[in-house]
Amino acid sequence: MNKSLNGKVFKFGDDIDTGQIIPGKYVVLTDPDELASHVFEDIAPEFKSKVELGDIIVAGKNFGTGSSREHAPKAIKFSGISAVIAKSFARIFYRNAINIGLFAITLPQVDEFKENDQITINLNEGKVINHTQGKEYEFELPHKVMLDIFAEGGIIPFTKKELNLK
Amino acid sequence: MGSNLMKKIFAKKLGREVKVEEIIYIEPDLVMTHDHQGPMTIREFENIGADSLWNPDKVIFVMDHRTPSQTLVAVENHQKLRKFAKKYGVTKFFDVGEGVCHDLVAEKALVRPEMVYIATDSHTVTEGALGLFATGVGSSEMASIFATGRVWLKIPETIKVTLKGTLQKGVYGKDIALRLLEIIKTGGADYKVLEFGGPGASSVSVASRMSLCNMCLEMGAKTAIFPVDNVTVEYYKEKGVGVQELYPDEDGEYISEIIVDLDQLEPLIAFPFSPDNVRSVSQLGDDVYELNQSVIGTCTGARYEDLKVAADILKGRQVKSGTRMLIVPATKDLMLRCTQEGIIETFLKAGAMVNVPCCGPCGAYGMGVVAEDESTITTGSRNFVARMGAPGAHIYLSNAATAAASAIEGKLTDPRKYL
Amino acid sequence: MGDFILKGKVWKFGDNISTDHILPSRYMTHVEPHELAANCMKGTDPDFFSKIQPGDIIVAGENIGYGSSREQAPQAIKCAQIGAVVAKSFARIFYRNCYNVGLPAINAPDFVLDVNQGDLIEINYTQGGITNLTTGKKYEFIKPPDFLVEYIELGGLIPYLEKQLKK
Amino acid sequence: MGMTVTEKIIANKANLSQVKPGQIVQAPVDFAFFHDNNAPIAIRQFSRLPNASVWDSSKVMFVLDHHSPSTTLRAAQHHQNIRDFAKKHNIKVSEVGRGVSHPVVAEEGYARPGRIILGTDSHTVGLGTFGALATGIGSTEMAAVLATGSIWLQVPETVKIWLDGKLGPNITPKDVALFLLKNFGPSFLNYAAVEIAGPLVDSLNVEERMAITIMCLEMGVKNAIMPVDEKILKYINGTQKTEKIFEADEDAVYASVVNFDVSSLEPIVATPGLPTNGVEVSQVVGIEINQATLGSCSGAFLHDLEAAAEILKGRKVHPGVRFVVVPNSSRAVEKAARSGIISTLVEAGAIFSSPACGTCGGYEVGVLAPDETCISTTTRNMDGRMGPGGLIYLASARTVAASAVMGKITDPRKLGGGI
Repeated sequence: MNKSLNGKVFKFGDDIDTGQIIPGKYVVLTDPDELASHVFEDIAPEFKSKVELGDIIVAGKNFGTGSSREHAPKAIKFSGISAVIAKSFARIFYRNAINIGLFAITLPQVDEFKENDQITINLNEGKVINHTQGKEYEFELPHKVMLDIFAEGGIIPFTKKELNLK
Repeated sequence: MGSNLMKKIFAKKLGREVKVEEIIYIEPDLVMTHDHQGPMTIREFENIGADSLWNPDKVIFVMDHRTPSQTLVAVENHQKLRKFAKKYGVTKFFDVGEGVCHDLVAEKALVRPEMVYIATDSHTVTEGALGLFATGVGSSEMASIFATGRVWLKIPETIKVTLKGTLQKGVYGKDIALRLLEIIKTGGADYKVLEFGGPGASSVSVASRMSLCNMCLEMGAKTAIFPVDNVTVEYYKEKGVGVQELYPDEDGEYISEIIVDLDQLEPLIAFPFSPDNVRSVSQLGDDVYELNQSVIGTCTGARYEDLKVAADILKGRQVKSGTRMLIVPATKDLMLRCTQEGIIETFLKAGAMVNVPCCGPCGAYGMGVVAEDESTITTGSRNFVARMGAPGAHIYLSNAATAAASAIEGKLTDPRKYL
Repeated sequence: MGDFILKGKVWKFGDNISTDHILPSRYMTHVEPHELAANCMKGTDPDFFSKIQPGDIIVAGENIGYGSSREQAPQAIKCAQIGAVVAKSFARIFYRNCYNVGLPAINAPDFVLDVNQGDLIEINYTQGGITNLTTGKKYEFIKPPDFLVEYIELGGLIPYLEKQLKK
Repeated sequence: MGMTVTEKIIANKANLSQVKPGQIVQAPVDFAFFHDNNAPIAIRQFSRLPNASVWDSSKVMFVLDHHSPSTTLRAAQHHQNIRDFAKKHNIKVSEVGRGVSHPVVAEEGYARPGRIILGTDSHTVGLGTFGALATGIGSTEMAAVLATGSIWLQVPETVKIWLDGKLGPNITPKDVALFLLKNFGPSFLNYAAVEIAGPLVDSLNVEERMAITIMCLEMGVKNAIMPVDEKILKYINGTQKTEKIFEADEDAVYASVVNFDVSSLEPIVATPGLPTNGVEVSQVVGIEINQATLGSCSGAFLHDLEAAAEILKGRKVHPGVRFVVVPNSSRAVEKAARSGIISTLVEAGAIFSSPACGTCGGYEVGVLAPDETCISTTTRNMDGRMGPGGLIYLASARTVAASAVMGKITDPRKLGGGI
């Protein structure tokens, strides 16, 4: 398992819904790279050209509200984003994120983060370090059930392993 | 401390009591995927490499989002799902034109009280109206359930919603939902269960309960649930199915209680661009909100009760010139009933379009798309930016009576004057 | 103005190439030139646009443009910078549409019979002559009326009308 | 020298005592319509003309029928542009859901004897049923017509087709059309006018006649024209005195005169590739289908719905088949709803959509996946017309309905009943 995730911050507001992450018309697609090419197309068209591997989204409350489309976290992950930090998540989005290997952290102090801050998420210690601002935050690690799934890279490899063991 | 409805359902399934915050593994009684999430589900299932489904009899496929076969990619997806269903023995396959998934599983009595029902649609919570635990998951997770027959669930906290009084004329489950959204706000019930009950519940029909539970998703709820009372028993009796009543214990475990007085409830409208941006029709005053389109459709407002009241309002009247009206019944059997009862004819005479049962207009899936600066009222559940087309288009959410009355006047209108 | 001369490589098609072959219905909401160009001939040769050079010429058999009145069909050809369409015969509306968008549509059955895919040809539109530069053979077609030559020179019916209205 | 009907109309309009084939004349236009597929370009081109105004807005109509009800955002934006333009120039709009241009123009009474009618749709030739010269043109040319009210026309040669005899049970006007196409091929009648008359034409109602004239386009004709009789006058609410009715002179010169007796006509099916690929149904029975489609300007009139309902009454659509029904006018749907036809179709399992061109060009309804096969009452079956790789057989509503029931191409006479 990746012990730490490093990248620069992309900031988003409250109630970012799955339709804003990946518009409904692309939900007919299944290829993750194709999905990534349309991520945030309506609300932040410049996002996909700026994002680099490992970067981290920091958002407000209720991130990923709306539909159950897994296309949303997939589009984010395959754009290069390694984790999403938010004040709160919509339930299915959170599950979907863990299930496809996109790390998701709930943190109340997201307002202190600025666009382009360089940050590190330390998964072993449950810490977020903001290098730009010289601040450190603690977060509660997800339940073991989720960490196990995440450690395998998502629920598909996890299930694969589980079934092979049987 | 006694049990709430959700705990009773899990206790029965697991043969032991469950605690809040506990993580359990459970075999769902029924699962469903549709043509929107299905293609990714079967793709991931094939990635797992399992050679069979854990139990094909418990799997439902519904073609409802991109129908009838509306783009090339959509039809190719339908074709893939048909082939997959055939290969793995999924016989509960509802093809193009049968209707919207949440309505179909209820109409065909596939979902029953006390079940655990998991589906790849956020509005799966709709089925909680019938006294079961219903919630949505994503495609990969469904692929994993297909292979293993189990899912992990964290036992959530429950908020009690007590309904008192009686639903008034022109007021429906949709309005209870909008009232709750006004109180709780979007995301305000994240991960929680909303359990309905109280003396007013008996005045709320199954159709209204379904719209209400459905929209609890917009508050972030993991699920919403009604007791299995006389209303539910009668609903199943009409389908020739006997079910047992189920109520929570008097001292059930709740983190809070919200009381909604149905006597005071009016028809409500959610204004752009959030379902919790709610105003009542009587607050409109002299403000005029003109409409280019009115939609009666989707899983939150195209059931018999909705179409019937819309027809009563539109009978002998005309949709305002300059306003388009689109009616999309939730299922084919419902469409048939409405044609036989003259309801469809009433719509057509009023100048409305009637379309094939599907999710269609809810998310701009191939019909009723609105352009920049246009305004539409809809019985759908979401009015996010660009949900029905252009980012600048205004979407108002309401019950079917309000949508029908507003179509006649070409602007947001209190339906009660037509009833 | 001098003679209107076109020179390009031949892309050969068969009989009854319909408007659905030229621009399938599913692209019909497109109005931007680059979108129309990219989908030119998509119904019969999906890679067509990636293979052609500006000035190339479409040669077809009987009844090209059969089917719908969609002007997007000749527009797509025009936007793809095809110089002309030469055929044994044309469907009526397509023929009219070609001129209206400023694309020469030439009836030359004898030439079509002889020509091969990839031949380099030169058309003197004003005088009604085609030379197959690959084989050296020459062909004639009925000299177009002056007003159609003017359509082509100006770029179609609208610029033609503009000029007329200004008079 | 005598003149044909088409020659007489042109001569009259151009203020000439005599015209002959090949001659180019300038003629005033009586009525012009645009649809949503071609209007956007026409509007754009019109705006390029300096200071242009619409020559006579009472003689112009927009019809929103190809992408109805607003199937994509782009379509919605086109519709909005069209509505804005129409409002600005005081032009009537036939809204989404009203129906396909040709039946709508007919129903609204714009197609009248002696008129020159232009549409930005190739199948405009069908309005020649009313003794008018009706033909299709492109968008740019329509922009010019809009500004000038005038068009140059080359006088076509006329071919006369005389239809004798009576149709047998389960044989329909669509079979006659497919039979004519099979005989003449895709380009034999290029640029020609056809006059179609005879006892068979007299026996058909107005819409049945349109089913034939509309399909004539697929033989390349410039226009098709039928005699004006009491049925036509009644349909348009006209009289012998008020209408400009032309008859051919006894010594009119025809390029050729062809006689057919339809008494022994078999059901005709056009095999994939071209509408002129007609064969007798016996040669293709048994070919399995994935979709059956009732739709388009020529194949979804009330009489088509009635014919399909007659076959489907008490029967079910085959489980492997999607039966997509898209009527061509809202008036037809209203009548069909009243007489129980819609109930019959929906009960049999039809997928029912609001009036539009829809299925005919795979416009977001009835799209085929590669390798899928469809039998359809629509106008065209070129490769990829309903999606790349999909195969389309064209046939009558009766043959399509019978095939939908059996899941394979079927002779409608096998299922009994019928006229």
